[in-house]
Amino acid sequence: MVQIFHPGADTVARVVLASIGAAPVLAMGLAYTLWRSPYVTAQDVTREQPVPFSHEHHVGGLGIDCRYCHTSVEKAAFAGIPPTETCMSCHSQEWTNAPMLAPVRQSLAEGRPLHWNRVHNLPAYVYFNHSVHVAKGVGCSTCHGEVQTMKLMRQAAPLTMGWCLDCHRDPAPNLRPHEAVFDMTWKPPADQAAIGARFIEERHIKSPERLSECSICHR
Amino acid sequence: MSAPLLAEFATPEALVRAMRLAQADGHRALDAFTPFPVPDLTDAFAPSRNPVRPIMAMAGFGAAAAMYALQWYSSVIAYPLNSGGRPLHSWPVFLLVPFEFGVLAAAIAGLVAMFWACGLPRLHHPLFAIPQFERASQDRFLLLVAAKDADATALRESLERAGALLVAEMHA
Amino acid sequence: MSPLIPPSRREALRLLGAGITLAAGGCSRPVEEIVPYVRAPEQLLPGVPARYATALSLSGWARGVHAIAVDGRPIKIEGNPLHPGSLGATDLFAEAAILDLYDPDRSRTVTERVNGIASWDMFERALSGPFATVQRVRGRGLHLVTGRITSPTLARQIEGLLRALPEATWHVHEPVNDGNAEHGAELAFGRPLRALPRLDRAEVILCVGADPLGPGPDQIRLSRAFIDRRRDPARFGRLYVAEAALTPTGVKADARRAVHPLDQPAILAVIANALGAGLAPPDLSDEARRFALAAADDLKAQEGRALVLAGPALAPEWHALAHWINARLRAPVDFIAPPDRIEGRMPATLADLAGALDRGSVTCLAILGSDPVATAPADLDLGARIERARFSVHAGLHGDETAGKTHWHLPLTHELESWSDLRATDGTASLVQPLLRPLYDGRSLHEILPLFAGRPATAGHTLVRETWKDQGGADFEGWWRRCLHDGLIEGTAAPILDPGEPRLPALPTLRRGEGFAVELRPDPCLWDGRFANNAWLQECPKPISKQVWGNALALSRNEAGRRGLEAGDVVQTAVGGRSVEVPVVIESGVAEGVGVLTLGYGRERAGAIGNGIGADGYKLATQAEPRLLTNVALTKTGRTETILRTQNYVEIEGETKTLFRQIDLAALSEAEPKGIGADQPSLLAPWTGDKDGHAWAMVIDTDACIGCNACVVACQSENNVPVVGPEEIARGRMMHWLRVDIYDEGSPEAPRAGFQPVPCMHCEHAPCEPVCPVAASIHDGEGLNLQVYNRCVGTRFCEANCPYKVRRFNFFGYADGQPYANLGAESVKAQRNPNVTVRARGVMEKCTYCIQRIATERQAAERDGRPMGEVVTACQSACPTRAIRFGDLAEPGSPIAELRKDPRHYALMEELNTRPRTTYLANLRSPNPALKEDHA
Amino acid sequence: MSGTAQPHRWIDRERLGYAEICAAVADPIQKRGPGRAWAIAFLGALPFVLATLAAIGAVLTLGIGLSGVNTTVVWGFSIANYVWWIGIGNAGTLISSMLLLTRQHWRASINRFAEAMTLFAAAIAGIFPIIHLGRPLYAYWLAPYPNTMDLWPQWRSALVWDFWAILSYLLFSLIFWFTGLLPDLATMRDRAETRIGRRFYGALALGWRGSARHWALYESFHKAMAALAVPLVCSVHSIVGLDFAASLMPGWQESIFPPYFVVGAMYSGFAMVVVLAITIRWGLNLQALITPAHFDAMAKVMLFASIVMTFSYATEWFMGWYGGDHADRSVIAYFFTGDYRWLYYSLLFCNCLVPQALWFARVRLNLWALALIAVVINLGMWLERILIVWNTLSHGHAVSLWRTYHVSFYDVVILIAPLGLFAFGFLVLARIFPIVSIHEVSQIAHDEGAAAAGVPKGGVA
Repeated sequence: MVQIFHPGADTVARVVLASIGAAPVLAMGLAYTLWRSPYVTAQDVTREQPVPFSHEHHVGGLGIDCRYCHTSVEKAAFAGIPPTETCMSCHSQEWTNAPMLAPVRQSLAEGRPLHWNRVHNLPAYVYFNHSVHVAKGVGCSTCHGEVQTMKLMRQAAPLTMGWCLDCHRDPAPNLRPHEAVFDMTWKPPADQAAIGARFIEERHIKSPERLSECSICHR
Repeated sequence: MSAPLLAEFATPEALVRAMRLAQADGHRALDAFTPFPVPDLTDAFAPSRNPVRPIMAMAGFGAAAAMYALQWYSSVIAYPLNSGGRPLHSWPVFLLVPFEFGVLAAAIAGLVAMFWACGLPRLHHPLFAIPQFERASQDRFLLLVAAKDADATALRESLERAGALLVAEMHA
Repeated sequence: MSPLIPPSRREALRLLGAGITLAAGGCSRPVEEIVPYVRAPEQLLPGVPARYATALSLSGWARGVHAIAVDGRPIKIEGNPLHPGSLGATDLFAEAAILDLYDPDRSRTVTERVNGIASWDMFERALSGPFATVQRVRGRGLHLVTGRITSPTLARQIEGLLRALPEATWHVHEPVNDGNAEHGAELAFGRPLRALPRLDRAEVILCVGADPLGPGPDQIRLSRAFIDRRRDPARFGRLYVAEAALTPTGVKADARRAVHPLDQPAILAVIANALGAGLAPPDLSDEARRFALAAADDLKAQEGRALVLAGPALAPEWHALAHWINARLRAPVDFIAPPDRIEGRMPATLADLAGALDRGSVTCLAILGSDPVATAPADLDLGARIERARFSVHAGLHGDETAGKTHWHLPLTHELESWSDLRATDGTASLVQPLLRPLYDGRSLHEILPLFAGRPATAGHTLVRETWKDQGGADFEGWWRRCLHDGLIEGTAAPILDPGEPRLPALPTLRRGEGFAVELRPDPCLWDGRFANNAWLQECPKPISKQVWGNALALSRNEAGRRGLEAGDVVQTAVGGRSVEVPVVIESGVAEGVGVLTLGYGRERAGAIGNGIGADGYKLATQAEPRLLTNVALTKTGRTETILRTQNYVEIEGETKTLFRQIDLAALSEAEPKGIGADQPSLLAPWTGDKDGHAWAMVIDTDACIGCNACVVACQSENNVPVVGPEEIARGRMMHWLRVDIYDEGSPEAPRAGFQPVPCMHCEHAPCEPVCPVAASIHDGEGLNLQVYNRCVGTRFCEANCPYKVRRFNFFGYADGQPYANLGAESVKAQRNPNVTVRARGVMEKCTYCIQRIATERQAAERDGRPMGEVVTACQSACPTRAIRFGDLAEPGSPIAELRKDPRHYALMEELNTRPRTTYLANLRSPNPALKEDHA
Repeated sequence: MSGTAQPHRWIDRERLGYAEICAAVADPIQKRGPGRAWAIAFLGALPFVLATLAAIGAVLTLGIGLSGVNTTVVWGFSIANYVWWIGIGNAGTLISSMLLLTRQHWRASINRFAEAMTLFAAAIAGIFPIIHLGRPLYAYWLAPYPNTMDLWPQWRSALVWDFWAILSYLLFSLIFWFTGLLPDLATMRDRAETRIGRRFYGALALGWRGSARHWALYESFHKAMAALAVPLVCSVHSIVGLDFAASLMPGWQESIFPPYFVVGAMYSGFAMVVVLAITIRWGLNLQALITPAHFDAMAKVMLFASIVMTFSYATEWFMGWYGGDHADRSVIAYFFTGDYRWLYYSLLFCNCLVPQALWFARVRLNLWALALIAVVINLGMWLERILIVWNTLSHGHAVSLWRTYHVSFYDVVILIAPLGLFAFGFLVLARIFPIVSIHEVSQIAHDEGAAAAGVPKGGVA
């Protein structure tokens, strides 16, 4: 009888056996990494837009309040995307001939809406309500990040369910005084824990168990 | 030191007899290769500490405990939810999955332990080079003996007397 | 990702990522667009429902409604509490109107029969010739056909047209009308009067073939009055019903007899004789006579609070007799001038039109908003006769059977797309306002009518305002806005008249039924057939038989047995040389010698949903016998058809009695409330209270339920519940979150039945929850049993383990482009409630207690920092009799907690220890002690 | 030892030498071609394999609506098939482990294919719970794994227990089967005549040398596995029973279900082993290794199981009546008088009546009769499973929604086609791996003193 395999085959066999054992663990790890990655969450992905609207310029530079454009953020689930006439209320006087703004002028002239690419896109079965979050003192920048520094809008947070739950289970670090909700540069003070606990009390914010129930967001 | 001798027998009884004789002469029986387990031989060559069953037990109980802990953690700590008014820590029904998982873990761990203790996989082995070795898995019973002194002739004769059909030298 | 990577590379990476994640879990979504307004409408919050008051018509009569619109799309109809025809509730037709609006089969353009698609301009040019001809002869040869006209503006326009063209003829055709009642009132009082029975004041009521609680334009008003009175045990009274087949009224009856329609007049005669009419003693079976005499005693004893109602199939003389009886009984009936008449104008009939067509004197025929070819009595043969008109045009929502016979077809706007006005049955006028611009190139009747009067086209808005311009005094705009806001015009109810003493009319001789008779009834789901293309209504189970997607000839068990027929056997039903083939269904409580068939089926041009479903009863009707056919021959064809039903008609036997608690009124004082089983021993911890301080619960009063299905369709509309279609129903599948069960503890000959709406029980110890492997069925802190669609993997263990069987599974993608969801037409998607997830294939769904309404109210309360206000579920808001109550058990002194202490209270299957949150009040019955057989 | 070969129950006298045993098992695979019967069977099974794949493809693309399940009877053929197949599988493990532990040496000839049967049956069974889901692609949500939703399985559900039971059982069976096969793979390696054959079996044998040390470790592991297998099998089928028993439905909520399911599994499994044994014995000419005595023993087990099943049914009726609960009584009455009564009577005929013929030795030793009875038992056991699903769901608590199941074409395909898949797997397996355990048969040949002594006749085969 002659040797069927050369000596190196032993190593190959060990590697094969080890990888059979490792494969499920690796697959799970890979899937998890992928699910958390921007490829899936779209976190930090900048979207091209028909008009390169700069929040950096309008918010950071000019200091326009969020609510000037996102008018329904305090009243409705949807924060609101400004109609063309909101843009033109200033741009009928400023930068009236800028080629960059041609689509905006065209939209108003022809009565055709602008088609923006959605940046924050929650699945249809998630019912997020801006007005409640604002009323309870969750500031814009908590979820949307430092919008005043963004040339083009991007999604600052992963917007995964786990990310939502992090705050629903422990809202205290993210609760602000009402006047600071639209402050894009708000930083939690040193005694935020105590302040947050007080806000939870004052604003009748529900218990973590209740806030992490399915029906809070899904119907 | 001469190379160990590999003697081929037709029956396990002949092999055991020859092994006893050789051992009585002071030779060292290194191993035996048979198509099926022979109790005398497995007793003689069994590893002093067989790790398979202790490892299976440890893996089984460990995995079961870990699974129970996972169930408890996930339904009491990580995401407590009211399912039909059942207690969060519904221990009686939490016993089933740990059992299943423990058995699985014991089986996998036992397999790994057995391979490890057997030194498998070992696709390339000097024995495979010896022509008659291929019948050790079929109808022949092989005994590997190291002679006590440099000259193996005495041992060879002793083995042949004991009924060895063929005696060959094994070179590593 | 770094902006340094060039876009193409970025795109490639993104696609790669998308590809991988699609493989991994399909969770990556394509980039969506977000499209804002160019100019934002004032006071419109995106995604927030807004309510507008308007009115919807049924056979011309208005029911005031609130239409709810989100982002400019009407998505739901609710009742208007101020309106006398709605009282805050709806009926199934009003609820389903929203689907009609978005029906993709609606006609979209003007069409010409030969050349197809045309335009309004082309039509106007085509009309100019024939119109000039009739104009020259003062309108001779111009024939208008409409349905019942209650719109003051339309009446004004028609009046104007007839004044301008005095020789023109106006025909009114309403397939389901109360012509016999109108004639009866005229016979009795000598002038046209409309009777409005006051069921809130009448305590002893005898219905002879009448179904006041059944479907119809007045159902809400009548059933609300009836049930509200019965809620007071002292005024419970007694309802006697003699009818050919079981109706909702018959189900509510305390004493009911199945009586052949030809014998029904004899019941009236017995009553009249008991009141001294001195008629020839009618020929009547002993049982029916005993019933009539017992009713007569009861009626006489309650003079002033007793009422007799005659059915629409009875000849006018018998209606007149009923008026005579009611006058003797001093019955609570209000009389008003018929609100659907134009003063001094008596519309012609379809028979007149047929005559004119035969004479060849019809130059220009305009059929506006009516479908006489499908719904006229068959012996008129209008389909063939219309061809004799020189120029004919049809205006309608659909290119229906009539449209197929006329030269031109004009698309009408839906009532939710147009300005108009309508009157309720009591004369109250409402403004009809559009919620959205017409989806297609349609116009309203108001805008079309001027074309036939030689007037310039005018916007409907202007025409309606013109009608009311004298109202409101100085501040017309303020008045107008108030009327629009309220949904009705104050002070327009018709004044109540004193009708005078009725005459005892000359009565026809009573015919005893020799041959087999068939009674034709409006369908409880399709009405006269106008809703045939509405998938919600096609799939709505009929109150008694629970049949869907078709109609059938209802026979009694004995009758079918005698004829060797079984349920599902298709019989040829022939009368006077005409016949239809229709399957037989065996129903409890049908009289011997009669079959009952509902109208509105067998449509040929209703649309993709309604075409070819069921058998067309109009094909049997004649001018002489529009509703009751005699000497009908039934021949077995040998074919069978499956009768499609969503659930069983439950004949109570043994322990099933506990499922439907019934109490005799006399025993009510001894009755004890039954709990939800919380006193039973359990290993599980008791409910420890709700974390949020709310504990939602529902109590359904089975005694108040009239089985009208308004809740079923309301739920469907509110919750995006898809239809499944007849094939799926045949496989035993359905989607309604709420079903109305019928329980009968009587016998097939003498049913004693009751209705029980069954939504999800929201059990505190829900059996569906612990069996779900992925926690898709789970409880929340307010006591709701949740179904998280996006978590559901579809094991269906929850439904297997649900003792109430209230969960519904998407075996296919019912909401997504199935044939009966109109293949996912864009217009149908517009109806969807954006606050409710549209469920995918393979997930379980069920009643959520309208969680979106709870959440909306909770979020509004949270936002405004106030306690939660009242939450009204869709079924509750629709219910005409307020049988469904919903509320918060945790709220101190809440009505819902009080109802749980009502002696009639009970829970379904409380022995299973599920601790349901939906509970019931028992059905009540007050049998006449003189009629022993009515006692259990 | 002298060569007086004694008559032996479990191995035919003609084939007692080790070389003959090896040859009898290995040569049909390595020396002889597949043969006509095999080719015909293979081609016959192929359409069933394709039909199975087509049915799975169809249900994944079109939805579970293809099945006859409806709003009331939400479970159907998939569940019954699942229980049936897992029952078949369980007997395989029971045979090889329980009989090993109780030193029933006759198992040596049948345990290998009983284990293979387990493997295929469990794998086929595992398909059904997945394809019966509304959203099969999300079946992995039953597993605990790290995810961005922070969600976990709902551990109280019998379906999660089931997930773990099937997973454990399938992998356990694979390991058990492979361990037993390992020495035989070495035999195959050493008998292989082609280079590909040597490398193929050589790689799978992982270098097994049959050393005494190997054998010692092998035996300690194999016996430990056998000891674990018995409770595992019982737990797996008990959990299958709990899928029904852990509910609120009349006719399901019965504490007898777990043991009754285990016995039922053994019953149908043994019947399947009998069918396979008869087929393999004939197909591979293994009359020497699978003897009438084997069939006699298995028939007695089936007879015993049949009696236990009959008592289980009777207990079910009695408890339903004695418990006095209306819904329970109503369901029991529905068994006998309801829409499926003829199927129920057939079930009783197949499972309780027909096997009584096995009291007679003549029947036990007549392979045709035995095969027929085994098939009848398998049919009866399938009927039992589908009726457990149908009777309770069709006739539950909600009277207004009582309705029957509508069998669809898809249902018929997924009932029948997997039998072909099973046969296909077996046919392929029988051409690759020894279908009878060479080393164990050799060992009993030796142990029972039946091995022919002296120099064997053939030398190297």
